[in-house]
Amino acid sequence: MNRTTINIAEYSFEYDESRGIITNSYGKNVSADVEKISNCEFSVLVDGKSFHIFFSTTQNSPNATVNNFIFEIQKETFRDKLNKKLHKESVNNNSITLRAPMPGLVTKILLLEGTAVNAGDGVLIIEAMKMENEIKSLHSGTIKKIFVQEKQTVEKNDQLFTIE
Amino acid sequence: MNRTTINIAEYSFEYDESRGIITNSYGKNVSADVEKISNCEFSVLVDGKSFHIFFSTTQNSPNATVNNFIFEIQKETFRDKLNKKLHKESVNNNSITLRAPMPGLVTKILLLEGTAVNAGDGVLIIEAMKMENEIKSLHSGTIKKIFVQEKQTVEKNDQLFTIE
Amino acid sequence: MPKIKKILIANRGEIAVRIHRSAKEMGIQTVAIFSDIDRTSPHVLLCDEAYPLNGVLSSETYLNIDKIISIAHKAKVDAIHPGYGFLSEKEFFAKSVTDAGMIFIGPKSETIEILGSKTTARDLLSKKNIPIVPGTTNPIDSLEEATKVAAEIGFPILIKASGGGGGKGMRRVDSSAELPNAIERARNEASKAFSDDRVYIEKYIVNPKHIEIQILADSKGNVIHLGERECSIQRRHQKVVEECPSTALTPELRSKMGQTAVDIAKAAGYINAGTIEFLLDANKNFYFLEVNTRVQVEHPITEMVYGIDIIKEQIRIAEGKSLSFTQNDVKINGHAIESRIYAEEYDNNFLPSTGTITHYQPSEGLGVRNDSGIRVGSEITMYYDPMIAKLITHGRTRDEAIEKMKRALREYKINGVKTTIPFCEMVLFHPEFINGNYDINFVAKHYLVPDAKINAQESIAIVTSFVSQKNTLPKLSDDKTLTVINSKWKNQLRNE
Amino acid sequence: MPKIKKILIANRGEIAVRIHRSAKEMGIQTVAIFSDIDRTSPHVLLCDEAYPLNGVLSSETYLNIDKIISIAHKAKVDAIHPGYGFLSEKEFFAKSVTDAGMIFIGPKSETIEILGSKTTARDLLSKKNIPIVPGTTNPIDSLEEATKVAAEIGFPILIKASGGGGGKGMRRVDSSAELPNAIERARNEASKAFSDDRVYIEKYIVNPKHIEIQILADSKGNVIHLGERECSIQRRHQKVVEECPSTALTPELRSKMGQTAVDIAKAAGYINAGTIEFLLDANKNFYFLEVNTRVQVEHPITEMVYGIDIIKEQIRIAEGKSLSFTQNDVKINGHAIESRIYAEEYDNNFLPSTGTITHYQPSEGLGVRNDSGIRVGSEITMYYDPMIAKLITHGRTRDEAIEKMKRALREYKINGVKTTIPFCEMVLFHPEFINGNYDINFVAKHYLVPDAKINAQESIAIVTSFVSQKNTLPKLSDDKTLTVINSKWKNQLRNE
Repeated sequence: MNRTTINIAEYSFEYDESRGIITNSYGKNVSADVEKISNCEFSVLVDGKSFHIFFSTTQNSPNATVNNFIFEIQKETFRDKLNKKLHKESVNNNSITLRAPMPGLVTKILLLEGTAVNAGDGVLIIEAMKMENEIKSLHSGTIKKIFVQEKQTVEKNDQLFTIE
Repeated sequence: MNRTTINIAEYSFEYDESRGIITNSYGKNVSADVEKISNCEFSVLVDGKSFHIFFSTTQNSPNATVNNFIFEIQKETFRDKLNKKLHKESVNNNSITLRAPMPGLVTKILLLEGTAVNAGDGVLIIEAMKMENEIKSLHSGTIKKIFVQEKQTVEKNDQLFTIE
Repeated sequence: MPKIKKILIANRGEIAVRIHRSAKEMGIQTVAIFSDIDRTSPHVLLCDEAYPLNGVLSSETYLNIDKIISIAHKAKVDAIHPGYGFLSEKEFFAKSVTDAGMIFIGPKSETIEILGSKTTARDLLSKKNIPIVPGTTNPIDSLEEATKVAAEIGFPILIKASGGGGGKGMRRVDSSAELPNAIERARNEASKAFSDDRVYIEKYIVNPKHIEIQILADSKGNVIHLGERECSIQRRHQKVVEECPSTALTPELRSKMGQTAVDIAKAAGYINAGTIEFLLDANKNFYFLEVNTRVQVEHPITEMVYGIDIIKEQIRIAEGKSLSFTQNDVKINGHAIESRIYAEEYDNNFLPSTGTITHYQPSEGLGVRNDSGIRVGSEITMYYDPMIAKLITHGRTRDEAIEKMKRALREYKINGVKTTIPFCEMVLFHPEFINGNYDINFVAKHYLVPDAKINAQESIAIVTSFVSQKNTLPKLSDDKTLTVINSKWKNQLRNE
Repeated sequence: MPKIKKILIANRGEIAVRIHRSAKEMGIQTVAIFSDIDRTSPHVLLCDEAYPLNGVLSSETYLNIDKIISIAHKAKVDAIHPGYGFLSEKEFFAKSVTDAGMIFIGPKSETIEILGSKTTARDLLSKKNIPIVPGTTNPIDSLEEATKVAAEIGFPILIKASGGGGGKGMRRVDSSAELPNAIERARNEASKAFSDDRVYIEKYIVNPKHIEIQILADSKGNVIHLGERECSIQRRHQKVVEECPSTALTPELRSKMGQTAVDIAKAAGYINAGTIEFLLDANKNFYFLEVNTRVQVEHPITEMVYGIDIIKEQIRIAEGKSLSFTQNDVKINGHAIESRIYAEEYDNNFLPSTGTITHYQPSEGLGVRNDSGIRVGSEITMYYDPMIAKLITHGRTRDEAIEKMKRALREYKINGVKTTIPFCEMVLFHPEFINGNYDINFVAKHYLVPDAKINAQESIAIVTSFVSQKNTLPKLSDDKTLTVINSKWKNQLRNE
């Protein structure tokens, strides 16, 4: 099946690649005059309204920028969608892993593995662009594992620690 | 022989591709810190002096732009150079062909084939960007052939007419 | 009083972008129109809405009134701004817009018509004692008539072709002895150039400066002027470098010429922004040339010096608002210069230069303004005017404005076409420009193809990067004397 | 009097470019220095000369005095401009420069030293009757002492950590009953954050505005001020949006605060440009905070309003010239606003956003200035400050400057990193900013993640272009209802 569902904010579209048709969630065919300017830059006219759209692949998922606001584009095939529905209940919600929100240097680990934490407690500090960023636990629980060490550089989305 | 001579204005350089050495006409090796920014854009430091160089291939020969001045780059291999020297005398200088200095529309042909012209006489008019450009003969003689017609569009460097 | 909520901008390039900006700052929605070439031009990308004109030639796009009015209806705009060029001075366009029930941001159709014809304009103004270049408006019929007219106005005189301009059929005559031969030659040239051998006579103004006065006139009868612009640096009778104020005007002369411009506007029942062009001779006599019944290309230098946004004033006037300031409120603040950046071969008689813009980084910083209609990827074609941008500098003094312009011209980076930047640099460095005594013969008298003498270091920079471009970067290890180097940072990235 | 002919700019980014521009306009040659990352940064491309610092970390590059002095000798410069940040407020750098026989463009080393320490600055100024936030400069030793101090200065008070800032170890206390517990908690926090549990007490200024005065002082003892800047819009104690003048200052208060700033400069024997920071409370009492002994990030708004180029004045003062204007010569002209553009996640607690700039087209037009240090291809790394540009607008009125800023923020196009532009837009549209009554708690009180609610048309634009990007452009012929279209012009080119 070569149909793909594309989600942007609250909007959902279905793209049928073989037939070349984009349909929105209300079943209406979508209409636009698209002109590619460069690999990352498009001009799009929708009912006369002019949009200057940029794409970026530097972040973990594809992003579109319109008027300096950045929107994530989520793509899923029909199979993904089905799988998600079927397995929704079996996802393990007991353990939560926090990932690095930006690249940087781990300058300090504030809490040890096994420590009990409350939501909002600082767990470690990442330094980037001359600023110290305290990475806080979003949940209460126990620190099960810390994946990084002091003085270690991390990339965006690297695993930092797991709370159980 | 994979040596190339590169001429820019009054300067001449020899580039030995196999050895990767650039030598100027005085036999000194040339020294610079070159950093490519994009396909057409370079930053070059020569003894600390900073140059921002652009290349363009839209013109008939390669051009380099420095500080908004444009310099043609002439390349010739040793064989070209030899050939030129040997055949210099046999080049036919009796007939001169004028080419279109820019793309445009031929709006008017002012003189007929066979007419005698003086250097500076207008021969035809090319309209481009709302402006009429009178194309003048640079030499005195007779118009041997006109290659274009009124209402014809021409590209840059298309043959316009020959003076003998 | 009608509040304008949405404007269609009936133009392209930098002026379309310029109008968009002021409209947005007033909370007005903007509608762009575009030819096939302009689908992704800055004015299309910036405006709130954009509609195709379908075609390339001016006649089928930006000059096509039917298409423009039809889009204006579809987009439900209240008003149309014509910019300059294209339809801006066509009285029938102004009429079509108002007939369609929309506001035309410019003078009334009748005003454009009267001032658009040299004959009717001269007739109107000569009645009001406005100084006009002495001469005939109608063609001269005989040598006798020519001799009589020449005697009346005094030598030197200028013979001009009735059929067209551009210097063809134009002859300066210094004495009555030269007259018969000069008329014959002028007629021959005019006949060849325009298939029309009629000529007329004007007084030849020796070494004049081109001085123009910016006026603003509201619909309540208030008319003020915003001083002068000097536009004497011209090539092919087109302005390239302008400044405000002019070094030639004393406050008294400014006031006198300004008042004359206001009188002309009042005589014509003028409403909206306009420019009155004059020639100013060495003895500070000034002569009316013509009225430009639209925003002028060089309006930004007046904006920088007087602190007034002329496009916003045009829109307010079109809404029926009164001017919010009087003549006494407007004051000169510093000095401004504009350099027009044309896609032209600066070293080859200003022939148009076409191509794709592969790099574009205009100058920035305190007192520097760039009004541009291009971006990286723009195609500069032969279909439209070759002016791609205007670089404007403002300083506390004329010296500072000049030094700023020199800096800004050098900082300007554009690749893909040749431009007039080296020409403008030549002007800004020329002693005759610096001392302010230049006149409209500046280019004829002083223009040398800008000195593109390259130095040894520049030539090394070009050659080494040219070699790098060909992907034949010399290997460092091969020869110690060779030093075409990549910086460490990039090498580091490559090794990852 | 030494005429400076060549300057080394000991900085990077927008301020290096900024300094280069003014120097060039004064006919001065410029020398850039660069870390490995900055080999092709704008300041390197623009300056006349550029030399490598070899390295990436600040400590091995822009903070390395030995390397910088060595390059300065090699390039034979007369003077060094430190910009802001990096070495600009290190008295030992100023000393190294003068010891090396060159001019340091900034205050004397001793002045920087005295004003750089909160303790010595307070000691100096309290003798001169300068209003300072009441409190202790030395750490408090006991609860008894704290109680005594609090009673003297009156509640509310603020407990602050001696070991460092950033809000850590900081506690507001409203009554003596809260004091013991608050001190204990503050000590604990300070100990954790700085391994130093010492704290001191200051009066808590309720909802103050951050107001700073720009001063210029020449070596002849002439000191003038260029009015104030309001910098109350801060996140993480860093300014983001600033304006000049402040809505809170009457001409009388401006004159009073200006005179106080001049008094401070004179007391410190200050020479060159400097900024005196104050807190202004709701009752218009103002308290000295600190002196920034270098050019300020937000200096452009003062330049736009007062028409004075602060960098040029710094250079002239460093050459030993007298100020060319008096306090009476400087006048307010209109209103200016600055929006700092940081590479930060506007929707995620202002975390740094790194990446490659794939598109960059800053706003332009009348009254818009963009001071930037990046270009297409720039790598925004975690090594340096995330501020990539400053967008400044100037209008005849505050309203016009605001409308212009809204327009300019919307026009700004940058791709590759997230920026603070949506944050700045939120500020410019906020009623509390528009009415001018905001204070330094604005972000804490009012900041909501900017509303990125997308409309149906925007979502269609994104989806259709996203599909195009994947090179899976739908074929027009397959299905009539589908209308992802290429413009004719491009198709035409493709067929050729």
